[in-house]
Amino acid sequence: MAIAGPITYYGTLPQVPPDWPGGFWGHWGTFVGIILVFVLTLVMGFIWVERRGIARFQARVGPNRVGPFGLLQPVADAIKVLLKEDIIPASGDKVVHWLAPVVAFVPVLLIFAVVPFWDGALLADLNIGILYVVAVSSLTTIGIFMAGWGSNNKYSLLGAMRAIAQVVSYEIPLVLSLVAVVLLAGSLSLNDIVRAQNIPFILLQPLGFFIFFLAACAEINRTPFDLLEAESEIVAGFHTEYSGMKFALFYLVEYAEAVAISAIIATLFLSGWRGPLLPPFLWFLLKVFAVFFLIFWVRSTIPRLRVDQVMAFAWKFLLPLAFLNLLITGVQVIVWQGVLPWPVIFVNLAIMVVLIVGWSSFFRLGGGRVEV
Amino acid sequence: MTGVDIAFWILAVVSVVAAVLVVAVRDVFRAALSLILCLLAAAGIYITLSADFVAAVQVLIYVGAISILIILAVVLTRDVQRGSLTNRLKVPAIIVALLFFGAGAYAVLNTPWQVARKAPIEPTTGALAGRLFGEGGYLLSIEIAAVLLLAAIIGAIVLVREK
Amino acid sequence: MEVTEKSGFYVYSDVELDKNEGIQIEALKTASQNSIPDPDRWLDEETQRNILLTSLDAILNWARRSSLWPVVCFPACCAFELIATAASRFDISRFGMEVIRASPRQADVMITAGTLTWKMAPNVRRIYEQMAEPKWVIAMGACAISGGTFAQSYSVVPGYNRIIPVDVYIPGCPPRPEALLHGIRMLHNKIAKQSIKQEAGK
Amino acid sequence: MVLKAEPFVVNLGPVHPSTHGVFRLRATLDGEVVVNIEPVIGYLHRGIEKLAEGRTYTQNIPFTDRLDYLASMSNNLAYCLAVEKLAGITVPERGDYLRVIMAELQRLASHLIAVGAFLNDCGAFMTPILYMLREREKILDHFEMVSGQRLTYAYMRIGGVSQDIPEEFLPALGKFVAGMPGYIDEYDGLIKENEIFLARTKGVGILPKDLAINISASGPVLRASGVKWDIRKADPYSVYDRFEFDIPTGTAGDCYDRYRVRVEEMRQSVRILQQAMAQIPKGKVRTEIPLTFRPPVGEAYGHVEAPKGELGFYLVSDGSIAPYRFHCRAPSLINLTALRDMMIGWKVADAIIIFGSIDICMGEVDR
Amino acid sequence: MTVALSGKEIAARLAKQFPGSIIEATGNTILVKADSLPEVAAFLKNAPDLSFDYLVSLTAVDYWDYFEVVYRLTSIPRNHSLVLKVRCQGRANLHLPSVTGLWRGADFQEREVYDLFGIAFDGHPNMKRIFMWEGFQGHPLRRDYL
Repeated sequence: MAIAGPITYYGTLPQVPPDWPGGFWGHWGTFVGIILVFVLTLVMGFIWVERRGIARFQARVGPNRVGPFGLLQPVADAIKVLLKEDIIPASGDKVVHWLAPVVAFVPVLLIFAVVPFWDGALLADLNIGILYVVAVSSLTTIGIFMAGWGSNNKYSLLGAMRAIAQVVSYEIPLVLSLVAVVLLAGSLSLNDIVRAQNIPFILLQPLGFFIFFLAACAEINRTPFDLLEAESEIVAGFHTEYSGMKFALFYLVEYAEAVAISAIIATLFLSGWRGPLLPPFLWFLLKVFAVFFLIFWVRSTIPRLRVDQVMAFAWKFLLPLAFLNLLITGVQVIVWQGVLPWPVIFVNLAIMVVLIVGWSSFFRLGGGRVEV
Repeated sequence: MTGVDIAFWILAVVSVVAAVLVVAVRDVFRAALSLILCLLAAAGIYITLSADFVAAVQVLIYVGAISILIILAVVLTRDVQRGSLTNRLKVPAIIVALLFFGAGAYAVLNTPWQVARKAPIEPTTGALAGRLFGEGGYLLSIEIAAVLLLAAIIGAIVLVREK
Repeated sequence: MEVTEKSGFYVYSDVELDKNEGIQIEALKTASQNSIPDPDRWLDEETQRNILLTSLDAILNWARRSSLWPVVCFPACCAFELIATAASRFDISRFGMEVIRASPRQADVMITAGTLTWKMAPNVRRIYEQMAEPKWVIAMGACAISGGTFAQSYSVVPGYNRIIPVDVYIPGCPPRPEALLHGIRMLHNKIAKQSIKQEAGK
Repeated sequence: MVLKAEPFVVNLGPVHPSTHGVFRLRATLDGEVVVNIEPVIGYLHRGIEKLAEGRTYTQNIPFTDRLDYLASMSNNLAYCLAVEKLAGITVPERGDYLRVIMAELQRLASHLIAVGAFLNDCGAFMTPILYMLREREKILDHFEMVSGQRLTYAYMRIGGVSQDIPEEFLPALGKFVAGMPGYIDEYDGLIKENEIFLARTKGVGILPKDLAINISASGPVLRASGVKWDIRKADPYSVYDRFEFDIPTGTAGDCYDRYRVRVEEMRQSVRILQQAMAQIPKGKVRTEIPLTFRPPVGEAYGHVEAPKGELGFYLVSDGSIAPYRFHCRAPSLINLTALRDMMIGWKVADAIIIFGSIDICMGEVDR
Repeated sequence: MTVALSGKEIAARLAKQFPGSIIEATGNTILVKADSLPEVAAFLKNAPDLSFDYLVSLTAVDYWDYFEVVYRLTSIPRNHSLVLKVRCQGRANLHLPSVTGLWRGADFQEREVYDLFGIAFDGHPNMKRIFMWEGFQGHPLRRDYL
């Protein structure tokens, strides 16, 4: 695997030789460790933040009995869930049922390989960073579908079918909105994209952020697109038949995906680790948290869409807007090269408002009765 | 033996085993999963060849999209556990397969392969784009392919659409 | 396919299906004429634990009682006192219990809020069996304990302990949320006295 | 060419997060589309009608509490009206006013749950129902003040109510009623114009006017279909003819209309409460009758506009101390008849919403 | 105020229209012969000055010698009401014509009567038990069921 350009460290780690993974296990080992710790602690933390936060949204207190402020609640949950009985449905496909959580979980961890925690501090600065993220994140769906299939449960299968339809659809606007970012940054590497953000791209690309955020919410199945585990409809969706450790993995996937998407959004649109005064890593964490807050704010506020409306939203609303956004960005990159960014920011904001308001005025989340 | 070699051999064995499983396994769904594994192993082999862009595209298109289409097709299949039992076309299938194998083997053996001694250090994406869309590239053929696909999609919609 | 075409608009499923369910219900009814003894072996058991097991038990029991996830099983009136307990004023989320799982596989405690009828009994039994070990049952309300006001009825099961072993009984018709919270605390205490040695011997 | 998948049967319930109790839908799905449904009920059939034949008239009041446990006061009221009709008992004026106050408070409480649970079925993750439970708790406090119970009050008695209200009750109620319109506006403002909510509910699960009447739907379900039929106006009982209020009706008969009708009814209930508090006279709250009494041979039907629809009790007396026949006309059960017509052709997710919009209570459906 | 129509007047009209269909009329109630129930019900529903379009409730009472099925009708446009009663002699193998064709609201209630009293309604599209399970012995709301 080729590594783009020299990597500068804030530590004393040696350079990565081009013939990786032939040598240099130190760098690899360090970052795998960092990522594991980062993901797991952040997931634990975010579960706590979400439960407390949603409780506040719902005029409640939230977990506060276990440890100070209920901070140990996720720990207790984890110990309990891991030690619970593991059930494999007798009529299910045992191999598939067993493999599914692993297949779902591994890609989520892999995403973090290219996320820069600060300048150059990442496992592998791939020159195809964004492409890698998109490619790897699409693997989780297969795990989810395997879970739905292997359980031999109708609710699970319904959830799995929804997952597939949804993820395939939202991949397209997601990638298209990414391309606009790539056009601005001139690189696919996440670290280079952060370096290119003298102003956060959310200002230059408000529409792109809007599309990416919604599509990413759909990709990780958060409200209002949480159809595949829609509790009021199909019980627990694809993980209805999962208990114990395997369920814990799915639970982990759900939040790790949220963390991953928050990290990607923070990197692509909120200028990643860049920021004044505070150390870069803290800036990065803050931004990740901000995005995550937005995600669970939406979760506790908005009702769920129906399956055909979700599809219509992807194909009829997000996709055309993503195309337009790409076109506009392309034109801007060619025409306004070197122009001060401030006018561009306001023009883009105006374009976003006009496009969204205009498009939504003649796009209706319709769908209706089917004659049977 | 370098790391690349070890990786290559692991991947090669995995991909061959997975490919055999695709045709040997009765359960259609497991066959589809084996196919996904095979495709992933192929992506791994691309990485060992320093073709990271191709690898990512392989995962994105084949594993992320094509395999999901296959799974959707599996769901529409009636008898998933036992697979298709009608084997009237066994003999022609074997003949066709042998022909393909022969052609493939011939092509592999008779191509003058050039082995790069060093992995490219600068990004491969730029070079790839230059080759495809630059001077003397394949811009026209790509555009034609795109238009063809678009026509196919519209055709499919027209076919499925309820009157 | 159980759907049969009959006259025009009305398409109903086969009576065979209902008959099979009826046979199951009758079988369960005859099989459960006596109540299942309460799982309280730990009360008279000799405590001979070593230090390692005790501290392991302590951690394990702490985790288990700190994150009791209830399963959805709300047959009747008491359900709304349970919902009121989950709501802002009483808020069982303080004990980490707001994760009400719709899938019994992931739940730890079944709060049986309401009257159980014989028609419902096989389903409740099934939910209980679907839950993964370790699992506990809180019988909430008079109906859950003994059938309550409806004990003499032809269709009511006189108490959940005919069907499933019950750990904690909460009297009341319906019990107030405070009573439910007290019952939950009692279950916490009960869990605290458990040992993994017993589980192994089960 | 129409692509059709092989239909498969899914059992929604009897234990399902959004069946509001132990209701079961045997749904046949074609992909996501519901092609056939068959409601299966009886999972909470407790034989109340049979048990009531063995209890005296007064002893039966607690059973009525447990029919529609979300609207116990309304059930008490309907039963007491039926017995009073049967035995020819009159109620003192203050008792009647107290009954109306309790019934309207109960309507508020029941509609709060109905709307909250409906929004929960729409997938709004618990938030709306928790806000609405907040206000319901306040109502329950008032009930607790008069009856000492939170859910099953048995407050009304044959010939009036069991006891007079404490002194603090009316001031507390006044404070609550003054705040309630603000709360209703708050809930309504949160969700009324939400694009997703509109897309999910508008035009979904339409129940046409003719059909609504033909299947004997009642309550908000009937009114949302555009029928201006409210027992409180059509056949006033107690002292309802002394209050001014409107009957909110819908036009389309879809889920959104049913939601709107419930919200508007809450506002009307607040209006009635304000008037009742202003008019309430002093005096006795109950006509003294013995605990066991023998009404003359005959039959009576007393009905009220309960939160879920027309709730009626049909009592037959053979001159003994217990009813010879005790029948409850349960609105929830009869409103369910429309389920097939409303659900078929919609997606599973819609079916859940449609079911939620009918607002049933299984205690009443199965009895 | 819902007007309770006089049973006698309606009975006189019905006797003219369908001779021999009415057994007796008291107060707000008319007692109809089981055979002529469908015609009488259809007439009550469709006659423009009666238009009983709303079946409030349907239930049965066990009087030992016979079962009485009670249909409580209301007219929404005219706001008046009437009670229709039908008797069913004997205790075994009871049959009555169904009114689901006229008022679909009778659907569940007829099933309920079938389940709890054992009166089968001919012409009902789905005549099976509703509350109790298939295979349950007896009909609980009969007076002789203990």
